[in-house]
Amino acid sequence: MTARAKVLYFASLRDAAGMAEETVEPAGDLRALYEALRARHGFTLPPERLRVAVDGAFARWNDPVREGTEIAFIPPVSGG
Amino acid sequence: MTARAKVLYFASLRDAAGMAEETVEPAGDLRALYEALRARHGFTLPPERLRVAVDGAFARWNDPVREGTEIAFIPPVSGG
Amino acid sequence: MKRFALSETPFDTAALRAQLLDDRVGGYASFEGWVRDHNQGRAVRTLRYEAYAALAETEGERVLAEALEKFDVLDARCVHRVGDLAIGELAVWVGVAAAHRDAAFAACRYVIDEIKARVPIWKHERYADGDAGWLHPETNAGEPR
Amino acid sequence: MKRFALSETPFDTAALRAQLLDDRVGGYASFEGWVRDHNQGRAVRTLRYEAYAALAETEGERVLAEALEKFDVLDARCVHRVGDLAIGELAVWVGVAAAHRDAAFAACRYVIDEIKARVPIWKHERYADGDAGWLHPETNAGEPR
Repeated sequence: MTARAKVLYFASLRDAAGMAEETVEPAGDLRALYEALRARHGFTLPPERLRVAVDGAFARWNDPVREGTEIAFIPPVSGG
Repeated sequence: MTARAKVLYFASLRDAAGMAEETVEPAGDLRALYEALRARHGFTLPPERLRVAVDGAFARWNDPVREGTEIAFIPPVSGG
Repeated sequence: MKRFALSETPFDTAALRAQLLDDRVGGYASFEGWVRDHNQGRAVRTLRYEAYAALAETEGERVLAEALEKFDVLDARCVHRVGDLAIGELAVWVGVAAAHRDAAFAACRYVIDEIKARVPIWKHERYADGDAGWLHPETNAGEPR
Repeated sequence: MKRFALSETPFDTAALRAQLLDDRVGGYASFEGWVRDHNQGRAVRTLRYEAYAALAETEGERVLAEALEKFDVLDARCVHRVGDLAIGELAVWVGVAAAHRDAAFAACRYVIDEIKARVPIWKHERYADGDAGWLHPETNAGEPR
């Protein structure tokens, strides 16, 4: 299982996915991964409105998905 | 004594006058009164750097000195 | 040093403020965000903040480090609540100590603006009409500040 | 309603802040001025504030009324100490409650700036070198803010 990658969902993404996290097969870049998950779960937010983080640090959409990492898609924030 | 006017001194004006208040004969306007007191006590501040108040409200330098009033010369403030 | 924290329980601003005061401080500016009973015209009943804690803490520290670098201040702190909050509860606190007030105000404003724009914390509102949802603002400019 | 006060004794900012909070408040901005151990390069040992109380109270109220009129805020208060203060003591507190933070910050800044510029309160500093004197700034622009 450690050869796979973990995806974390927050806020409306978690509600839409119906889960807080899932594991995925590493393939392609982070943008392609999001688009695949968006099609699967029906996320309405386009990637332009999100940021993406890997292992607790902001990452680039064209970074490859690496085995054993923890990926988070960050919808527009509303703290404060 | 109520026919005279009272003058209040604050901060450096009080230190220079050596008193917190004194009574004066009403004559002329507030500017003339300040200049007379300035000459008497050696105040260094010119009237342009002061404001003047009568009976607890800001007044104009060319207002006459009226009997029975309480006059305050307000040096540049430094609260806060 | 840790200058940013998430808190799952109500916290004491007096204790936080006391940590910022020393003999060099001339000006202390602070900002507090409270849970209002309305938002964009709708009556709010309850509110929940959720964070991606690991990244929120890193990014929050970064915002405070930037404030210390950009402005002539002595220290700055921020605490943000997560979990369920009632109307009137404190959601976020920012405190800044400086020799003079210009820098204290500017840094305090910078911190709250950047925290709201960048730190992965999300607000879930439940309205009096029964509706509920996560807030994902289009841009920060679109939201009243 | 009295929104401005002079205080001859130390005062509790938590109680003052509590008076400003209600369910409509989204943003609370505050400023506190503390007695620094130095001023314009000189080591300060003790400090005294004196006020022309009758006029200070009138003018302070006027400043707060202006802030409520100029900015979209719910309420604002200010308390200024008079008498002898030690290093590290609170000299002035301003608190502003608003629905949104823009107005809270702007009004808070307006109040402290106008209080410092207009309200008849004077600061007397006694320096470590034995010298002492009243501060009568040339202009407010000349003084660090």
